Amino acid sequence: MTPGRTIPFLAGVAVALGAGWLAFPRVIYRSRPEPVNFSHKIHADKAGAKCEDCHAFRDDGTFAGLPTLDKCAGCHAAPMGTTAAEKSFIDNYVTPNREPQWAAYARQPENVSFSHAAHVKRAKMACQTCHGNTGASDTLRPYQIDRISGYSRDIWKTPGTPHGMKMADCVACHRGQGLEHSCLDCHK
Amino acid sequence: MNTTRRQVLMFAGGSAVGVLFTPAPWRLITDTALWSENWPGIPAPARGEIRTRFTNCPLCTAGCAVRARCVGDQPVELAGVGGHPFSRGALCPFGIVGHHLPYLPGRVKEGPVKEAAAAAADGIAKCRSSEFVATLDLRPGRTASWTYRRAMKAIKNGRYVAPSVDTQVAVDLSKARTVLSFGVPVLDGWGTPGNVNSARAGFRLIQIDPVESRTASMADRWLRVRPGSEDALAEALAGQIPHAAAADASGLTVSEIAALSKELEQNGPVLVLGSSQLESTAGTVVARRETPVPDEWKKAAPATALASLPDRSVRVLLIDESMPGGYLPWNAIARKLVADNPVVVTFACSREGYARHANYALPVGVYPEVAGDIPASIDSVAAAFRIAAPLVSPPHGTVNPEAFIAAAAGLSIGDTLRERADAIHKSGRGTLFTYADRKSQAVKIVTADDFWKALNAGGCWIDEPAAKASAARLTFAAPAQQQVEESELPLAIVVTRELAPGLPLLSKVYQESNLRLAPGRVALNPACGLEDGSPAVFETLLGKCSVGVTLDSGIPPGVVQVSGTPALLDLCGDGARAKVVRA
Amino acid sequence: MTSANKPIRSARYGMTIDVDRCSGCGACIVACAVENNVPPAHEGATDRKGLTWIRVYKVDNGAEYPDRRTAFVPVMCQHCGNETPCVHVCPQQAVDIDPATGVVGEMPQRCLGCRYCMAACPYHARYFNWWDPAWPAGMEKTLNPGVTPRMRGVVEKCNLCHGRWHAAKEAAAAAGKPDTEPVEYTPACVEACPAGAIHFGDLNDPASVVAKEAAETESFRLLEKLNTQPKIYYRSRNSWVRQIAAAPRPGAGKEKNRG
Amino acid sequence: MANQVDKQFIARGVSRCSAPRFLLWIAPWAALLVFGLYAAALCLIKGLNQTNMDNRFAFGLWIFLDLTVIALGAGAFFTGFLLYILKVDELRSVINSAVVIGLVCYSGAVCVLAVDVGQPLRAWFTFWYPNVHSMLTEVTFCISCYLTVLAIEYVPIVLRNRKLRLVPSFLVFEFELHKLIYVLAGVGTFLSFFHQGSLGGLYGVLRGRPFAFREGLAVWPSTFFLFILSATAVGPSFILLTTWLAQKISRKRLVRPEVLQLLGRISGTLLAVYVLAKSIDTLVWINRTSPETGFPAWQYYSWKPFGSWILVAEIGVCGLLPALMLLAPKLRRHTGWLVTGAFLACLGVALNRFVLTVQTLALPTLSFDRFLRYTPSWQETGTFLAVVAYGVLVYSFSFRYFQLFPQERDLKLDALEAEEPELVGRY
Repeated sequence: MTPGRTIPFLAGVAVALGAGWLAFPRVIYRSRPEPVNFSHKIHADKAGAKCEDCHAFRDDGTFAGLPTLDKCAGCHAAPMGTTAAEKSFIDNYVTPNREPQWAAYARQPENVSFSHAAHVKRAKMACQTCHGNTGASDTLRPYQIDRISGYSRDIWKTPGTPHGMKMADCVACHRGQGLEHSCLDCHK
Repeated sequence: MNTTRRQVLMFAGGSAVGVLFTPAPWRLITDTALWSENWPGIPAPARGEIRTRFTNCPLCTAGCAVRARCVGDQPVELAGVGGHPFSRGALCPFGIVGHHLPYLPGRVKEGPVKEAAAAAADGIAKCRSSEFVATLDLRPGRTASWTYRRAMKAIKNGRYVAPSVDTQVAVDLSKARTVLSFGVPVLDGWGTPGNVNSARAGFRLIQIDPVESRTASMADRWLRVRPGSEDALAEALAGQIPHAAAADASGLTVSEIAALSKELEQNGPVLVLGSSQLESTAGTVVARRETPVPDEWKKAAPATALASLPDRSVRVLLIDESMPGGYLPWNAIARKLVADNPVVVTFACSREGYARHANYALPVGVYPEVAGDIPASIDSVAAAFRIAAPLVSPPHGTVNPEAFIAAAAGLSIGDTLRERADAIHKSGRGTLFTYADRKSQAVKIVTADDFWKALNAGGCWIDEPAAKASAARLTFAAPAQQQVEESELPLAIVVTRELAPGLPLLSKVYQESNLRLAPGRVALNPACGLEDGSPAVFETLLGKCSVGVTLDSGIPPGVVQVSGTPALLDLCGDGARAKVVRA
Repeated sequence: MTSANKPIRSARYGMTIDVDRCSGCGACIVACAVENNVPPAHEGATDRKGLTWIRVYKVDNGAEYPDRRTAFVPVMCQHCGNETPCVHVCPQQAVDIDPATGVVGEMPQRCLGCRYCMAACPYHARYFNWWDPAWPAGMEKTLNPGVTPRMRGVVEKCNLCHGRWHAAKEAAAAAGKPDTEPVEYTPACVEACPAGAIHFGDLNDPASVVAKEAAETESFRLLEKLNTQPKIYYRSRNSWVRQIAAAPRPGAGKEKNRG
Repeated sequence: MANQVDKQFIARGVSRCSAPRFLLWIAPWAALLVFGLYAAALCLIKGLNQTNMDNRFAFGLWIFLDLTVIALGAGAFFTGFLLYILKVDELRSVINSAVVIGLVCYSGAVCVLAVDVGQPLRAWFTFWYPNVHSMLTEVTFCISCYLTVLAIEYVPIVLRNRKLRLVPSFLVFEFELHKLIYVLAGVGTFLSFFHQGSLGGLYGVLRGRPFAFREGLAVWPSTFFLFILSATAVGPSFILLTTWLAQKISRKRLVRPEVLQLLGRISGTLLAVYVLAKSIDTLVWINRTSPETGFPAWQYYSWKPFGSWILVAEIGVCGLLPALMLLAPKLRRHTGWLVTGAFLACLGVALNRFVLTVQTLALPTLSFDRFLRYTPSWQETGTFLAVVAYGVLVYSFSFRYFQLFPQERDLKLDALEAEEPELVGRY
């Protein structure tokens, strides 16, 4: 083909690649900040808190997930430190007794039936295996939602990457263990 | 440079090719597919801790024990309580969806409470000596009923009106070897499902029924008689009239009747249901002791039958239909009201019932929002006290009929349920069965407070059977004789009282499977000439209303089976006849 | 699915239904709908467009009174064990059979609604969402979190209360039991039946009630000759009832069930 | 003005009706198409509750339509196969028309399928998570591939348009493509054989529906092969029909009569083979397959209105009869017989597809079942008509602007010669 046509053609290719690889991933997600600038690190270091201290199991073996306000208020009825984050947390949530609307990064879609008991208590898996080193993080990443599907970015990560929660990750592990039988093993 | 059309095309082509090598298109088709998993309109069930709570089902007099699976405090699933001494873990289809009652489509949520109170007070004040203030109680025997009786006593010429049910008489299925039922739905809504099922093996059921009701099809023997001829048959079996006469009336053969009476002689004890003409064998029907009440309540108005009130005599009528119960056709009630603007106040959760005719329809809390007790059912030999404990809170603006009527009568009441419970506890009779641990213990050994707590947290009080079960007699309203010539209205009416408060999920048994005759439908013999599911007009002497037709070969020609919704029941008095014509 | 699976003591969950005890009250249908978040009927729905994972048919022997006999037959997914008709036809693996439980599972989120499986099922146990699911205002509060609601345009069916199976699994895990053992649970219809006509259990376990009852002579399965090996067994003392297992005979029994 | 533009696109040497007349002809079809698209949109937006299908009649008019048009569209691949692979050169004069017919039928079918599924957004799952055991997977793959082939085959026809060929690169492209045509024909043939078969397999494998269930070779039930046979048999007939119709409507001679007769002969021969195979299959099914599943075959035909007459109509009246018509040289020579034969053949295949789809679902399987009735809703019918209108429109436009019938020009010349020889010089 003559350059008169090749150049615009290649230009088209270049533009498309740019848009698809650079712009699109930014556009597709809607970002939402967490209500409180929470530091897992501080709680781990200062309070020596382990994951299960706040993210506890209920008596019936089900997982309670994110702690509710009363759990936080247990320690933070009055400021323990001097950080602005803690102060604003107490002013905005503890004092008015308003539940902070946490966004759960790893919240699975409605049709997934995930049992923490099976993975943590039975299979003795470490939290980090799926949740990465969130426990050591000093700030909370912004919560990113896919604009179309409405699912959190974390269950969208390409398999293998930290915080990857895609079905492919579950399947890979289960297959490795020879624990894959049917869809309804994990779907409800 | 000036771009030619071709260059633009090439550029477009290039980007088309290029975009295929980016994640964008693939991600978009994936996302749209995922979007279809939770696009608008698909609700996400609330998550939370799963708890188990207990209550008792007040939807009918059986009052079965209920285990509620709750997310937080919200019940999401109801089931029976296994090991319950009487309801035996069974729950009927209506009880299973009882927790949907608060979300009844078209539920009455607000009403003119103040105006109603004023009008009632005004009416009571204006009431002449020849006129009455009446409370119509569709579920007599409750603690609330006692309050109504006391309230009506407190008013000069108050009357407590209730369908005649004697709470002092019970049926002992375990004693019967033969149950002869004249159209009583023994296996379908009568008595307590769990108790009936457990006793079922012990008796032979003979069903006298004009149509193949669910009970008829499950009975050991079904005798199809002409509607309205039940009494003739009963009299013949009692030896009061010759078999031949009964044969003519009922359409059975003389030999069939003879065989039946022979069987009844040989296969006693016999329990007769649905007819007063024929005596049950002693022991199958027993007197039941009254559930204790505080002594100060005893000064209460007696129950009067509606019929016994003179026409045009009721100035103020307060109707408690907060609990589903026996429905009286409106025309029977309207006849009793005074001519010059009577005051009719009804307490209901839906507008289906008397609310259609009342001056004031007041919203009430429903099961499982409000507390109320359930009197012992017909097949319970021992007296019982169960509380339908509230699991969720009622919407704002609902009224408590008990408090309203007491206030209207100037009667000051406390926590009547608690007082009743204390009275029971004081009597020291019977045992307390708690659902969580499925334990029975004598009332004597529990404190009044624990007793009260247990009753509210899922428990029931069961009286010890009377020392010697004294014989008693069941009374049934005799079906009236045919009033009309066959030629005018060709069909005899058989009413099935489906306990259907229009709960949404019951569409599964009505609309979506045709398993039960849906409210507002009539069943006819396939030879009737109408198409299945076609709309039609149902007409009696009392009026007409549009219905849906269901064809059922279990219905003999000349009979129409009507599913009892208030609108239809208003048209069918006892023994009424009807015609169904294409709409 | 995968070949190199851990050795599990695989169960064959199945049911025995005593037709003689069923009074057709419908408790099972309603309880099933409550458990599995099946929406109430759209006003346009009929018995042919409704959603009833378990459906009770009224069956008669075709005779007139006094010889007329009637029975009620609950029919849900029969969980065919052999050449399961629906599993083989699904173009995108939305239907599969769990080797661990023998349950024929359906993934509504994978289903594209081609309804090929409905054409394939001889028991009419599969139901299509013709309308968007809709609950009266506020009633969505009563939905069961153990089961996800389905969307319009997909097929759904009985999966022997898989939500309860998940709960039982989780309880077992919490109790520290190994995952190689089948778990004990009770489907909603079994729990709800006031007459106790339905029994549920592991057909592979000779000690189980269902295994014993399934072996009895009065037990039968629907359309046994199709050789689909259903795991739902029916029982009746009446020979005419046992006849319903056979193929239809035109003319036999004029007005059939209204369902 | 518009008229002038229109003229420039019409091939040299052939005459076409005036633009207004053409508009008059397409207007009603366009209207029908719009109405149909509206109906289809309703089904897509409001859901399939717009149809009269239900849980028991899970398939309806649309599946019947798909099976039928795809069978009729088989002419495309089979003609290509005969022309390019078996070198039956007479067929060159209809191959373009055949390709258009094929394209119309297949694209129409695919569009209807997209409406027929409850969740079109997930249709691609079949490619991503295919269940290799499912006949439907086979169908989806083959049809979508073959549709692409047809599209590619259609491009040269378009590019050879009088105006478009002025663009040099188009000409080059067309030439390049044309070199591919043998490959395309081969691939198309392979794919078509497969999906025609799997469409038959679709029902043959339903062991839950003994009325449709058939034994067969390996994974393929007998219907697999019967469908291939019937499709190839009826494809040429349909081309014959459409060509004849085109001649009637355009009032022109488009192909030499021998070509039509050849098509008839091919069709007849294959039809005869099909009828034989079908009869054997039916006998095996009645006497062995069906009874073994506990379903005596007689009972299928005692649910009125589907009596045994339907079997006679399918195999006899619309099978054997047209086969004989098309095979008898004498009859073949009369257009009347030829066309009637072709028509009956097409009807027979349509009936066969109807029986497999509709009757299969109408018949009860459980002893307490009923025989079911189903009538399509107007939305279903509308969508159906949309496909018909779409077909007519695409064909009309192709016929007007592209050279569907290469012989047309020569035939015209001959005609003129016959009338007034001296004028010929002018052309």
